[in-house]
Amino acid sequence: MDPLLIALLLALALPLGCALLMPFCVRFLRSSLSWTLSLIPLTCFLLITWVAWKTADQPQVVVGLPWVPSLGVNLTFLIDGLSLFFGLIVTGIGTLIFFYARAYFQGDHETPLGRFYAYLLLFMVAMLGTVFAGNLISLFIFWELTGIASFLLIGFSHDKESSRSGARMALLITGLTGLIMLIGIIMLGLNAQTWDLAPILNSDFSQYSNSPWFNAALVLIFLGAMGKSAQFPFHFWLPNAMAAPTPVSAYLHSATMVKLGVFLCARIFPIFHDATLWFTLLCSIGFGTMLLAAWMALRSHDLKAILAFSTVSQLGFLIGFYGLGSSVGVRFDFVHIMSHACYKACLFMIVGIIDHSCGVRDIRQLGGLWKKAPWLGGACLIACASMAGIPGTIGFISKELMLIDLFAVLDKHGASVWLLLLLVLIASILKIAFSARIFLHLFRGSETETVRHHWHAPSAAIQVPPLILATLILTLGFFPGLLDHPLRSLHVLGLHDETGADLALWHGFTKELVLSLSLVALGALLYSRLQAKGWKLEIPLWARFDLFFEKGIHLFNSFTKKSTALLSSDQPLHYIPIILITLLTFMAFPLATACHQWGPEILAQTRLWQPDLLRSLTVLFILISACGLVTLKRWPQQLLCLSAIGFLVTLYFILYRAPDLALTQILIESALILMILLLLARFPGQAYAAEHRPPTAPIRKVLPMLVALSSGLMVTLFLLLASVKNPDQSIGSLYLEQTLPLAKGSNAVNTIIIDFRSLDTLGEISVLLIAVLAAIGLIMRYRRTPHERTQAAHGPAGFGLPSFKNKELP
Amino acid sequence: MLPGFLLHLTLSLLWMFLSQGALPQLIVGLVGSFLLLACFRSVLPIHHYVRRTYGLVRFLYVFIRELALANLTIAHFVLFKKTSQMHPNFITYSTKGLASFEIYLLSQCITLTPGTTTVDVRLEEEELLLHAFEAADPAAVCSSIDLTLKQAILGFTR
Amino acid sequence: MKNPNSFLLKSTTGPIFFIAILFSIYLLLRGHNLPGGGFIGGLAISVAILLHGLAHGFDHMEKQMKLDPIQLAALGLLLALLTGLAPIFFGRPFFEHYNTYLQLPYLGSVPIGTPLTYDLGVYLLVVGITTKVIFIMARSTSGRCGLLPPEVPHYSSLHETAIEPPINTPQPQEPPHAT
Amino acid sequence: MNEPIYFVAAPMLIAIISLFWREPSTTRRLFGVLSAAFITLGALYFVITLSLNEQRLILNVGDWKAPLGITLVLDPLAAIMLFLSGFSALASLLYSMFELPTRSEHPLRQPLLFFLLTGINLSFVTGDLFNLFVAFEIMLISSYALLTLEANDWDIKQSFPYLTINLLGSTLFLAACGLAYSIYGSLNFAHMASQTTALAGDSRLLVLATLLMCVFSIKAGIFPFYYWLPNSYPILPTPLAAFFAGMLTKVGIYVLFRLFTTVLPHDLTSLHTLLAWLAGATMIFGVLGAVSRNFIRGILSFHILSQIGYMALAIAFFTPLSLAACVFYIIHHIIVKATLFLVGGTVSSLNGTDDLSRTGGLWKVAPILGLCFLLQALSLAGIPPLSGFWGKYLIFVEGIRLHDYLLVAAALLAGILTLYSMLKIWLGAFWSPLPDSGELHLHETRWKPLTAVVAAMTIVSLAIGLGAEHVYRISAVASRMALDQSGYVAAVMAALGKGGF
Amino acid sequence: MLAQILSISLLLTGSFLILLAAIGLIRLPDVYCRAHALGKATTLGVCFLLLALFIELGIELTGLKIFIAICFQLLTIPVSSHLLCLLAYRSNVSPYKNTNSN
Amino acid sequence: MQLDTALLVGVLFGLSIYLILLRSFVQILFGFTLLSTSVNLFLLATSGSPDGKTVPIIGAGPNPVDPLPQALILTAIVISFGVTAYLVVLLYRIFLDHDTIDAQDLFHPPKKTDDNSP
Amino acid sequence: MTPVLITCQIILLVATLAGLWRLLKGPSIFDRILAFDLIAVCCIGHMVLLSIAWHTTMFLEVIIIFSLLAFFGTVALAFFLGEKKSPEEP
Ligand code: NA
Ligand code: NA
Repeated sequence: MDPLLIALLLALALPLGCALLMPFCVRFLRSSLSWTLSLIPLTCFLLITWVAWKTADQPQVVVGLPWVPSLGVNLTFLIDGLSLFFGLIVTGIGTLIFFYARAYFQGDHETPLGRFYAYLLLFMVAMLGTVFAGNLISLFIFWELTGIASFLLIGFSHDKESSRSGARMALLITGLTGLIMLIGIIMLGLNAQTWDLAPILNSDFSQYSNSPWFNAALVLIFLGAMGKSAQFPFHFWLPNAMAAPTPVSAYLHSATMVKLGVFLCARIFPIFHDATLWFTLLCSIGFGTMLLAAWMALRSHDLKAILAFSTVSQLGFLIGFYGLGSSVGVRFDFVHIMSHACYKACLFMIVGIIDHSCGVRDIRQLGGLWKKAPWLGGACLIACASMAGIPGTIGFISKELMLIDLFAVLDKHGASVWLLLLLVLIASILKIAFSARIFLHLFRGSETETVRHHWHAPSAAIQVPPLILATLILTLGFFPGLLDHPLRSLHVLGLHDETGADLALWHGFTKELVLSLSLVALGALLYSRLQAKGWKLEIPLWARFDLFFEKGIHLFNSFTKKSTALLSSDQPLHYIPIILITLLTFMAFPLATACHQWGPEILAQTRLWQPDLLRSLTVLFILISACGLVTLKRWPQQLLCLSAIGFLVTLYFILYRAPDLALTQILIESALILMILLLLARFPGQAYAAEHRPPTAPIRKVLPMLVALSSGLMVTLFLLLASVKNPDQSIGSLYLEQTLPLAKGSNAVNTIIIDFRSLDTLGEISVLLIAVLAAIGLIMRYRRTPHERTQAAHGPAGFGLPSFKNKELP
Repeated sequence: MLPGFLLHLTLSLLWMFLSQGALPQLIVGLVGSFLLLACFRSVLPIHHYVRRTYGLVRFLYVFIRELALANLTIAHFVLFKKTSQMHPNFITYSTKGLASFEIYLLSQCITLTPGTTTVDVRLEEEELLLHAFEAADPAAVCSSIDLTLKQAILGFTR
Repeated sequence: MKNPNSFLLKSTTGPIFFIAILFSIYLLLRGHNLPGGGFIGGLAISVAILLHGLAHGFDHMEKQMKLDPIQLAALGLLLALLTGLAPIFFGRPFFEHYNTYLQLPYLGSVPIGTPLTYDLGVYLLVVGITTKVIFIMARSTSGRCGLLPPEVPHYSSLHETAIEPPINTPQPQEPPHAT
Repeated sequence: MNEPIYFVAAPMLIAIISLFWREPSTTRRLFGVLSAAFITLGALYFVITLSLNEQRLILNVGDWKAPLGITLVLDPLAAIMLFLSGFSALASLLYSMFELPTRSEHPLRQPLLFFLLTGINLSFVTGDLFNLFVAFEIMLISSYALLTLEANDWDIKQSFPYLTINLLGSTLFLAACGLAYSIYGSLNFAHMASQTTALAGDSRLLVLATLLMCVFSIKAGIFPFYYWLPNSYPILPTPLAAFFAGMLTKVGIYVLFRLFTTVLPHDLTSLHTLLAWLAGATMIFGVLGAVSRNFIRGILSFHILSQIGYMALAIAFFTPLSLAACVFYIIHHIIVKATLFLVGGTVSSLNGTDDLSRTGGLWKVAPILGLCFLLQALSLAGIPPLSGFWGKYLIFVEGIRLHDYLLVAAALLAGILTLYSMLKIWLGAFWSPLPDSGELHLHETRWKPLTAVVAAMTIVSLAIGLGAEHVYRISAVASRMALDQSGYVAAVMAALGKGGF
Repeated sequence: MLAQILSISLLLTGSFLILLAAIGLIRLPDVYCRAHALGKATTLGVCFLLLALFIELGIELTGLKIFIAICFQLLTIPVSSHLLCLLAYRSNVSPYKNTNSN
Repeated sequence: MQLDTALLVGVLFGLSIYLILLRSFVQILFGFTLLSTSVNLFLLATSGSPDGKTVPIIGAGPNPVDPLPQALILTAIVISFGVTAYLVVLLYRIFLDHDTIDAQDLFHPPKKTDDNSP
Repeated sequence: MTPVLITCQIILLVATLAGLWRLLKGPSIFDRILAFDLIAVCCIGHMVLLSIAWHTTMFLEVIIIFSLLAFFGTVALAFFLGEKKSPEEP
């Protein structure tokens, strides 16, 4: 087997295996040895690094295992710059997160850590699987797995209502958009006649663009990305997902899960970037979300919510960035992603530490922490600076590159994209303002009441991961050239612009630099204006999509109740009419067709028909009795009519030359009548009372008659059609030929039921036996001894116990 | 009783086998052997058997006659009499001294014979409740039953 | 139901019962060649039993029965099934019948092969279930309607009681409607 | 030669023996469980060998050659269904064994369950329309019996609509048999199929096919024929509810599958279209019903319908791939649905109710149970790589390929709503804190074995999802052989026997 | 020939008797009288028809069956009409007004 | 051509459907009994017109009718007997439990108006 | 022979019609049961006539069973329906 495959499989199997083991090693997790957990993602990181090193000279390597080859679904890994980059981010940040989580849960004896780490590892597996997936379907499979794992993580503190609803919201949004994406993927795969990514990525795309599914596939797949990356109008789930413990938020919402949408855009960029829709869709959604989320971040006060909205905003930017790429080519996308991953993970960790130490996340109740936690403050300062794009941080590099690309688009498309530029600039100003607010309100100013009362110093260990990230931000900010070589080796065919320039801190005194600096100034201005007004801001109601969502779910619930009631699902008396009417409706067309074909034949036969006196009069008599059955008012009278019908029908059987049938019919009829008598005669006077009912609505009277009439007509037509033409080869005559020589009996009916079709008879007598058993079950109550009653204190377990009585019954 | 019956049966079966026939021969055998037995009734211990069998035949004759008569009466009533001319009524008929089989036979026959139907058999009171079509004179109805059916029945049961 | 206690009826059902048994056996035996068969035969005898029950009371009948009718029915089904399974042990297809004849004087050759055992199974089953179902109906209704109190039932005897009419049982209440 | 009958005769024999046993005892229970296991293993053997050899086993009952007598056919599709029925029965019996003390079990439960199995299995192997009717009747009467056997005084009325609707359905089925006999002159599937070309252009076939479709739509629970189902299944005891939910409606689907592929002409396009739209409506209305309910049984019962919609849709697309998907979906759904009902039963045992506003706290107490529920619920919603995904995925593929976008959208919507309603149970029973006293209603010794049964079924279901390749191959062979009318006719007509034309 | 004439007359009489019972059922004033008519006329009517059948079909085993059938009629029809009268009487179904009960 | 039977079957089927759609248990029960009778007659008619034919017993006549529908009806009658028997018992049990024989009252019980109910 | 049979059939049909009339009219339940009895007897009559017409012995068993069941039916109906004090009675 390919060593690359082994390495990747190991990178997936190791965390997966550990995840399965986790619930069984709770004691280990609480021990001091649990630091070693970080070794799992670290090992994966190293494995991926090794893979990257091995494949440095190849732009694209595909390795894989067959899984469901019949359906073209395989466990294929596509190793290229994109997957390696994301793999490294996932495992790298993962290592820090595991380290951080260990410190975060230090001394916590209530949290079920086994489950926590299991979910987290499972999530990592899903992430790695998604980014390395080389098959559209396996990509989707891992994609959905990330949703499930994140659902478990978000709902981890499920005793809280907010956790549950946040998890539900996340799962529903990502699940729905994921399914939509599946449709797009299927359309793409059907276009390409393969589910493997590599051939699709490497083929000539102009051949697809005329297919009817091309644009649809783009939109649907992009919807998937929008859901995962919380783009407008799905942006609301992410802040609600902050109910998760902070290590989870730090992991999911900085570097991993929400980046999947971005990853997907990069993945499908080579396929779709030529489509005109690509630019429009990605840029409008991406940059629109960017501004909206930044604006909402500015108006939020929960630290995690601010960070969440800022994440959404940044994701919007990244998606829009890929949209821009369609016209100018994509460069340095990895810088943007990495920059965001670093400062966002760092900030989340810091917020988690503060939350842990103060028990509060509301920024208005915090302040003056610099003295208490200077190292943390430093890290926070660096991260916020990076977020705001202050020179010296990687954020600055990222922002400058962004402006360069924007101007390039401007050059290419002219004034029509001014709006985009405007959106980005405004969002940047807002971002600078809330970045400043985060740092200044947390660490500067005076100590608030809460801080004074609740603060307890965080351990040193927990501060290590954010500091590492802050260092990274600074290092790369000052020496961006360090990234040149890795970026070049992670170059992705079809995605990245060939003419990439080198990264540098100082490009000269360009218009981008000027703009960048003036943005900082404008942001500072905005901050000071808001500061002066005391940040009395709230997200207005119309922007609370999460509330709409919950309200929508509520409305939907009552809608389903109404619709189910409307469909008469709980009106047992309507079932049969509905079924009959449907049946009649469905039968109408076939019957009409058949009558059209056979009608003349039937009419011709009717003209030749010679009635048999006895038979016709028997028919008349049966019908008279039947009318009596319907019109007579009391059931004893009706029963008598029924018995008369039974006897007359027996005569009819005789007229049809069926002695066996007549015997059986009359015997059965009598036994049945006795049975009916035995039980119905016990109905008290009420049986009569029930007949005097209040008058019913005309529709209630007419509808049964109409249904009855048409059913009768239908059956008559059946019979006419059945007898219009004899089949070419009927087995009926066969029985007559062979009953005596082969079945050794001259009564053909009896040989059929005893010999030719003996199995039918066996079934029929079993039905009788079972019917009696059923009757016994109904009438004879099975009694338990007092001892057995005590043995099952709550009655029989399961559904046997609670009756509908206690239930919400329609 | 029993030896006579067995003898009768043996003889008729013997006849049937000897003549290699089936039902017709059996009937012929039954009649023939009965005549034979009747001839020898003083010699063999079968006197009662012969008498009672004769009684049975006579009872059958009476019964069929009464049945035919009953239907004629019914026809008369149904076809020709106006409702206002009918005088149906319930009457009682004493069954003192009769065994239960005799009561059964009698009441069954009463239903089939002219003008009367058994409504209830009151074993404790030793009487029958009858419904008579023409019950202007209940005593006459009772005595006609006494004379025809009861006599015929007692003729072969005792 | 109150037994009408008609002397005439009781006396008549005796001979009818007797004739019906003979007749049903006759129907069972000749079914393969003429109208009849196990099913019809079984039903005929059941109707006779039921008639007897009507005249004398079902509880009386049930007391007289030595065998639980449901066991008779299960036996019948077992017999029928085994008739079907038997050929399998001889490497023949399921339900292949084996015909053989018994030469009897005057009755000619009587078929006594597997069709007859099958018919017999059907016969037993029909007798069993018809009587059982009527018995349980009669028994379950006894509380209200004046038949004698039921005997200890046969089937799963310790654990089975007739469901009483609603006179003695608390009435189920309608649950509050969710509005 | 006799193989097909084993799966019918064995349950019947077991039922009769259990009936003679009279009282439930541990031995009787073990006997039932072991025999069910034996039947299941036997069926599995045939699934594997028949699909590997692409073979059909034919039994001419009574040695009567094809159109004359009743023909039983054991092909891979039938074998799969036999395996599933055996497996569900096994699960049901096992659960039943652990759920109730021996003496609390109703003496008729086991015999009736095996009678039910007899009817179900007969309808899988039969190759004769009227015999199918008989099989259905055995199945239905047993199901009525089980439905009312242990129902309490209040619930019993819910069986009334179930009974009346099925009675109506059986009557229509009988009429269809008569119609089929007068059109084809035969009731044998193979003989009927062999006349497809001879009867081409006879519009009576469409009448017959529509009638049959309506009849089996009633049995399968397709909109708007499904009314009998959602309010009647909840009155069953847990293990029986699981068996019913898993197995019974799938018999209707199986017969629809069998008729459309093996018996009826393949060119009934208008009917396929009708079925497709009905399937779409079933999915949507079924899942809406599920959302409207707030107790586990109610939710799960409505989900049966919505899932039936997927299977019916797969039949209606009528492409080789979609038919294979249908078989796959049936395999998946029977096991998953049964497990979910068992979990639901265990939850209500633990909480003393299955009303979601009064349940909770089980994720902490019974994590294995929760995991089983989660896996099966996600599988039901079609989350990959669980078993439910593959069928849905293939249905999507075929729907897009056939440009039936609305139906695909309906399937998608139903999928997400399924997820939503499953979340309702998950949040209500597992994640939300335990209200009231916080006490469990069952002792550990009683619910742990129940969880073991559920876990075993979940493992099987997981295996189906992860080993989709093998399951898909078997499904594909099964559906291909069912679709191969000429092969079927040739195999049946070649079987030796007395008489015939 | 004689048999032919005999059977024809039996058939006609038998049918007529049944018709008689039917007319009686319609014309007669109360349930007791109707039971009268029915019990007598139909017994004999059916017996006549059966006898005609006997003549037509011969007297083998068939004859025995016809004999049984006739016995059946004689046994049962009177009992049913009796039973109806009895139950009507016990249910206090009032007799025709011309009746002056003692 | 069996116009008479077609008419008979149609009318019986229609009437039984009408009965089934009514509210009283008794009428529903009778409706189902009649329904099975009508469908049996339908099956019988598929054996073709009986005019000039004889019973399907070898030796009884030259031109016997088709025996298969008769055998099928035989099975169908018995099955519907079993199911109807069950239905009777079920209705009785429902009556015992709910004290009503009206399907409407069963599922939508009338509001109790009398004050002296306990 | 045939004209005689047809005559008899017509007579029996008229009788059946009369029975049906009584069946539908009542007034007491016993009248209806009597009418039912009459209809059963008419059916037996028809069977006899058909046996003669078709010259077959196949229906003899049916005739016997039919008379048994006519009796059985009458008894059962009278038992259960008769006991009831139905409001239709005076
Ligand atoms: Na809860
Ligand atoms: Na809850």
